[in-house]
Amino acid sequence: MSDAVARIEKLVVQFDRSGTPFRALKGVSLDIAPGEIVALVGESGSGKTVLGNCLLGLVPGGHRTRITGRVEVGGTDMVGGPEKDKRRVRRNELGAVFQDPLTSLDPTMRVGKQVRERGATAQRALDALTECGVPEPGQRIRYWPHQLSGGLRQRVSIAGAITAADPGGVPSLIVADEPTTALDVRVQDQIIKLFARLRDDHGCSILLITHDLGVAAQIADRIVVMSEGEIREHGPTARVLREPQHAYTKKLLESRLDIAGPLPPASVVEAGEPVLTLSEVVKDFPAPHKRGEKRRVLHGVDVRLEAGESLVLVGESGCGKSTLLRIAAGLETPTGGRADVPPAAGRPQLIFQDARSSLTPWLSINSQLSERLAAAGVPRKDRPARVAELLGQVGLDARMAASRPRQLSGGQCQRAAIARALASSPGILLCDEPVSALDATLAAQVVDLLDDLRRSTGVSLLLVTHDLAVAKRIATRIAVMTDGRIVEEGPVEQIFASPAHPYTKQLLEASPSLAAVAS
Amino acid sequence: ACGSGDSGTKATGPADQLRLAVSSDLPTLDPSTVYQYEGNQVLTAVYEGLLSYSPDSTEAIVPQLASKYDVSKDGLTYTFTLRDDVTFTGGRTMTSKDVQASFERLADKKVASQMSYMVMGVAKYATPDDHTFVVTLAAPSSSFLSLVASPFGPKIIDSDVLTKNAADSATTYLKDHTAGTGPYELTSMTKGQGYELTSRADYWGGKPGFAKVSVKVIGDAATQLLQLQGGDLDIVTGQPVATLDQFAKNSGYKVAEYPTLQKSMLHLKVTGNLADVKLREALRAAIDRDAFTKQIFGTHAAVSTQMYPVKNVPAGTAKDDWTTDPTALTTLAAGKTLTLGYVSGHARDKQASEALQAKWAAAGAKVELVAVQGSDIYGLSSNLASAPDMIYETAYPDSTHPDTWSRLFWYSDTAKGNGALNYLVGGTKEADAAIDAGAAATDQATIDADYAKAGDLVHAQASYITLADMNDSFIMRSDLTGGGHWLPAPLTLDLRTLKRAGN
Amino acid sequence: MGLLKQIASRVASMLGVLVVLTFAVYFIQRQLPSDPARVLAGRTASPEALAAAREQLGLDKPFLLEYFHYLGRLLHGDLGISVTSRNEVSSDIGTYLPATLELVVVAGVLALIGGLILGVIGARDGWLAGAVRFVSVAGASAPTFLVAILLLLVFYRDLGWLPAGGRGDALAASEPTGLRLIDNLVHLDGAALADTVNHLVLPALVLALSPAMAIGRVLRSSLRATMATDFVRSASAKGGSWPAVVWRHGLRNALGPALSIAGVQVSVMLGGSVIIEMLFSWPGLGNYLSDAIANSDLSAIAGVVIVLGFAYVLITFVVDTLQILIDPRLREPV
Amino acid sequence: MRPGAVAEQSAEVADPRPRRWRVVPGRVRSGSAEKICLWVVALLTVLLPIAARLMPAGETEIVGVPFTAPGAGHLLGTDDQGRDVLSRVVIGLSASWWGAIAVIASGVVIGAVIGTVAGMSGRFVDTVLMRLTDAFLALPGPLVALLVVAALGPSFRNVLIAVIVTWWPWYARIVRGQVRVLRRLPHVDAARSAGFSTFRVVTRHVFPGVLRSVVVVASMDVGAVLLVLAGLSFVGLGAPPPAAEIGSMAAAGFTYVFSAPWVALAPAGVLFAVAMISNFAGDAVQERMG
Ligand SMILES: Nc1ncnc2c1ncn2[C@@H]1O[C@H](COP(=O)(O)OP(=O)(O)OP(=O)(O)O)[C@@H](O)[C@H]1O
Ligand SMILES: Nc1ncnc2c1ncn2[C@@H]1O[C@H](COP(=O)(O)OP(=O)(O)OP(=O)(O)O)[C@@H](O)[C@H]1O
Ligand SMILES: [Mg+2]
Ligand SMILES: [Mg+2]
Repeated sequence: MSDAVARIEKLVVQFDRSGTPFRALKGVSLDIAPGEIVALVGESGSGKTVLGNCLLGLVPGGHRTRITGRVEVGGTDMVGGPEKDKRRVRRNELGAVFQDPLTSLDPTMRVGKQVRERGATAQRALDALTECGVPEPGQRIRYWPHQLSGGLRQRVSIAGAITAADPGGVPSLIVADEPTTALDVRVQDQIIKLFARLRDDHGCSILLITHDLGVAAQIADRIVVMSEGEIREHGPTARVLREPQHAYTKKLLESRLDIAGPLPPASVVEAGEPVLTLSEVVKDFPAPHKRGEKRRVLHGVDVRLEAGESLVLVGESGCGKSTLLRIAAGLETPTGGRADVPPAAGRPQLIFQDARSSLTPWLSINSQLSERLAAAGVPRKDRPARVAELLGQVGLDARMAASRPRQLSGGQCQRAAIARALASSPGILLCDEPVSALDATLAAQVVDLLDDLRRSTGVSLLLVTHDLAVAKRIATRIAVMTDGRIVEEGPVEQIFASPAHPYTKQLLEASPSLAAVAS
Repeated sequence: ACGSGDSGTKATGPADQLRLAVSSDLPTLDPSTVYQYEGNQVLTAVYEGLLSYSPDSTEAIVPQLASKYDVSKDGLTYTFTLRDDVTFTGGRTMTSKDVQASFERLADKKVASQMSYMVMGVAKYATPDDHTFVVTLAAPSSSFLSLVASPFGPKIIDSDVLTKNAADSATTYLKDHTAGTGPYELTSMTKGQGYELTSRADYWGGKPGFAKVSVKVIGDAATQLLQLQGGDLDIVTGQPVATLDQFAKNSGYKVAEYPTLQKSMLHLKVTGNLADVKLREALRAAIDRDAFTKQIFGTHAAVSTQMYPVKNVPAGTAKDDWTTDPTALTTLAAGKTLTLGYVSGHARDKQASEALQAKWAAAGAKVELVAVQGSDIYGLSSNLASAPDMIYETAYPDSTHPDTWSRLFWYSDTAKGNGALNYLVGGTKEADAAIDAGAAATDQATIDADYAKAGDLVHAQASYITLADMNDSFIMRSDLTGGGHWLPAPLTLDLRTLKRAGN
Repeated sequence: MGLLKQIASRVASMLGVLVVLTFAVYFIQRQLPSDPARVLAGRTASPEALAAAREQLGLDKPFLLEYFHYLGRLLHGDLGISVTSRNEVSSDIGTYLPATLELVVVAGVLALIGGLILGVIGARDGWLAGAVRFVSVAGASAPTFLVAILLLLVFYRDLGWLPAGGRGDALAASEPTGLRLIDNLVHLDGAALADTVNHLVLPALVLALSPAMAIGRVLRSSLRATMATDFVRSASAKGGSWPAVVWRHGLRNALGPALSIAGVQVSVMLGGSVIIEMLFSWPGLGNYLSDAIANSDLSAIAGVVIVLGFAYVLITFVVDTLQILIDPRLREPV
Repeated sequence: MRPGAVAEQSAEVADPRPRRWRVVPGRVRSGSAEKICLWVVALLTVLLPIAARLMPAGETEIVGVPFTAPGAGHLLGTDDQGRDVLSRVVIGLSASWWGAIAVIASGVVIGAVIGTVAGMSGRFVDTVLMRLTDAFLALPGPLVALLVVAALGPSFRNVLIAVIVTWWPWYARIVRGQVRVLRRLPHVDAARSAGFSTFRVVTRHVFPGVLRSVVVVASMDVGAVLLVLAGLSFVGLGAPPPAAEIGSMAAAGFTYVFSAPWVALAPAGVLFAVAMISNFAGDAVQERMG
């Protein structure tokens, strides 16, 4: 494979973490052939981003980072080579999409200029924006980044990545790091198709970094599985998915929540009392950019949550799901309508999308739990025992109590947040996208935990997600929301078997699944 | 590293130009308003009076624009004969009209002159001819002549200018123009930065030593010194003793010393904390005046011997002396915290006050220092309770006549403009009477006796303690010679006779 | 629309600040033991003259009334009469302001340029950055008077390269603006211009020193933070060199904090000019103010405070506007 | 008035990125020199008052002939009154040092209270408090000092009051900016949804998050306040003589800078050194935490 566009040989990257060395990559070798799409999957922190950055010649961590091995792109040494050559390669042959779309655009430069930064023509920039599914690109090029939504911003940075300086206007290698996290499944689908087209029409190679095996399955020629800074396994997509060799790959595949699987055994919910009733809820926010004007986010929503049931709210980004939950939690007052919780049900507890940031950073888990227990009237002497019990309930070691949130992993934080919610002994748990930030293994664990809790303690769940696979796994009932309205509602079996609303159908179609490849 | 007195002189400077410095700007060049002794350096070069003190630093009064004068027997009528060769800037010849207008201007409300007291006793003026000017006083005043001769006294202004600008009594015009008879005229000025004076071709007294004099405003003494060393100044004054001594040893410079009427002294309240005369005497006795003078002024001042500035009253009268004995103070001052005020911004006053404070502390009296803003000091007498118990200051009278000193500082009845500088309201009725008697007397023996009596009374009251008679010290380039100096004009040189050697 | 409203509210708050300022000055001055009438009438004044002076200064009226009168006159540009110079305060300020303005503006430009250079060089890695950082911290720690006297000793007394003080030749043009740099340019007078520059160098340098360091330090840290952001990484991934990326992306984003600190530094410089003007015999407002304070010259003090306060508020306004121009996110009302 | 302050704006932007991306590439590691600085600062705080007491001479004690040059008898010579310059410098420094700390401490307390209240309150209270803060901020610092001292009389305490008056608004602005960011963070919502009192939410879940940036700014400010105090005392606004104060000593000595340079240079040099140490320490703190 001497004609590879990119070649990585025995790459070792060692960071300096306040004096102690830390190896993020432990001797990785990888070739990427022209026109090939390679999917790099693996758990969080396994070194995927570091690998991608090395391909770009942008070594993170500065001059204290030790790098050995070779990284070549188009014959240029991207690690040890002269800075001038590296810049030429970046300018002409590489395209990069970084992990966080919200922060990868310069807030002080119009988006058109950023797309054209490498010298592409205005027309090429327009085309790129159109290809990436940016509506009205002619107007949008004059926007400032902050005037775009997260999804649009991600599309703009992809457009910037695919417009290189050379005459063809398309780079020969694109490094795309989690390019679709901010997008809902429909736009995600569009981007994946764009990548496929770039390969087909221009012979572009793509290194697609993702934690979603479903996405990988859709377009990758080859899958490379990483964990702990090493490549565990690689091979053609179908083979890796069908016959995983390495134990880690197997675990990854097993734990993935897939929309194609069978429904879990239905749990019987007695048609109990409603514990939460939202009736005709309307919410207006002041419209951005326009003083005095209002924007209606919720247009009269009715939700009835019964004791012990698990209602899942799915819907596209920005349709008002979080707002509805915040109203239910009493954190926001509705403009119209009512949110009723019978006193017996207690104060609903909200579990936030990003668990880590919902924990007070400077307080230990123990004090955050004890504080809740105190508020719930638990006497001081009983609190330590109760904390240990709660942590046990969510599967956390009691020794974790002394830790502060930043010392815990994402999954552990999510559990701690659940434990904290439980400390207030609520009748209702409101969960906002509880797993979207977690990798497949962790996501499965958390979903299982919530389901178990519901079954064992009888707490009612109102859960928001945009991932239908999650809904399928945990819901007793599903409500589909778009544009501030609930457009379809029904038992989980019914929604999956016979969706009625066109939006629900689109959602089901666009959801990636391994089933197609694996079978 | 910065011992700089030994670094040689830089370029001698332009032969026909003299460069001086003043430490603060003149608010105006109006000769009826400026009452600032440094500013007088500019004004005495531009304006002249009828009489003047002798430029050899003695108390003698010599003719200037008046070639001679007569005083009537009753002491009421003064007849001045004016020179006929005097011209103003612009070429007009001076007449008695100009003199009268200038005297009258001092009393003009619109001018609000602080020197108006000098002509307060005038009943009328007369100008029988162009060269005769007659002043008639309402009552005899033994100090009148000395005030006319004072460097702060009435200066003669071109009356054409006064009539042309009569609307505001020429106060605006004279701010930045000169219309005098002196050897120099103002040719350019930059507010806050300096003045350029140019010698006048038709000056009656002959060509001065320099064609140009530039006066720079340089607030900081150290910066002035730096410019002297850098060759941008020819003369500086107001320097600390250590610097004077250092430059005296340097052959590139010389230090010129002249006596002045400036006195280093203390005012003491006779009420409140210090109501007991014993305590005031004890405070006085605790001061070792010789040591104090040596520490603060080195060789540049003499230990004070009289209640008056030098040459005011005959030697041996109005004596201010005591034997140093700090022992009494401890018990008398016990339990009291006394305050000593000094005028803020004057480094040497502060240094002197600190030295006094230290002396008294050593003798067992607790004294705190208070900085008093320059102009606030005049308001202290109207709010005596909140004033400091003592004030240290270096003061000077406008003339050598004892009345100027005693009336301003000691007069206890402060109505009618008397005792304006009697900040802490010392003095006694008897002393007031003696001062008035001296002023009204016409023969010298009576005058001397009355003022001596006033001095003795105040000494006995211990409301004023005089410490030292200060000299003027100028550091100048060694090639400068022949400068004159008037006794009542501190920090001022007579520029008519100053010149650069070999020029 | 939004921008106009923002400006309007700024102007309103500006006026509010000035009212507070004048009131504070008035109030405090009235509490002082000093008597401006006494200053006006002079040390040998009779009681009648004193009363007349008191009436002339309006000190015989109740405080609030006097204050409102004062505000009213202020609106007509009348700042009253200085008791020491006996001039209109406004004309005195007119006389002294250009000198201070020229000094502060030149020092401000020097500080900005210096801060920019220090900040940008310091943001990169390596020994040079370390050296710059050291110099900045050391420079920010040096007392003004020490720096001034050392520079004077070296450049004036020992080397003789630069003059010791003042604004230069009194005959140099001071029309039409009073700012000599501009005036001499207008008159095409090269020698006078050189003289003006010579006189400006030292005081402006000393005045600019600590602000330059402060701006440099803030810029350095915000530039370092900016250079670590994802969008800078994206820009580097597009093949820009370090200087190009700093210029196109880094500075624009990092300038905000540096600008706010620069605004603050203006007030530092206005204050610092009092000491500088004294040491360099600079004929400006600082010296005028010192004299006014020494003589308890109420109108003069109030006048200077108002002018300085106004200048400061104006600068803040300019800084805010600049920030809005630089960062489009600030253009919308929140 | 405030040379060393970090602009509060950079602190206002909450950084949503995971911790590791905040690692500045190749940032200067906390070197040993900075550690030493931090130590010296801690030692200064504790040792200065002790040292002041151990000095060979008292604040106003006259120990010899005026203007004795530095030498074996008097390490830094004597001044115009014959007092020991070294003793006065150390005594004065100790007072200024603690003064600077007092200014910053009270500035932080006032600023924290006002900033927190403004940050947590609705539009109206916020606007009123911030306008007030802005008004104080717009007061030209040195001038306020002049006026306060003129009104209350010259004393070290009054100078401190004057500096505090112009210093607290900075902290108020920083705190308010941070509080406004923090109060929107999910963990505050979490605390609110638990039904805690506002006081508890503020004190436990909001304010500790502000402390960090305040500490960073405050640590950079010590040196600046030292210089400001010295500057005010230099122009004659400090404790009345004969109190030992760095600025007034330098000013008094300035008159003799050519004949007895040590009288001015000793206090100025020591001030320079100490301001530099504390600025380096502040820089180190900023580099670590900021
Ligand atoms: N600049 C750095 N300094 C020190 N450690 C770093 C640095 N950058 C990354 N690391 C560490 O290297 C490891 C690999 O990081 P990397 O960003 O490549 O993970 P990833 O596989 O992309 O994970 P994710 O899916 O969460 O994005 C992590 O443990 C991370 O903490
Ligand atoms: N405080 C606010 N002020 C103004 N607009 C708001 C506010 N909070 C939310 N919105 C707007 O309300 C709409 C609904 O927001 P919400 O967060 O409920 O969406 P969502 O359905 O949870 O979306 P996502 O899946 O992206 O989290 C969005 O368009 C959002 O921009
Ligand atoms: Mg990553
Ligand atoms: Mg949401």
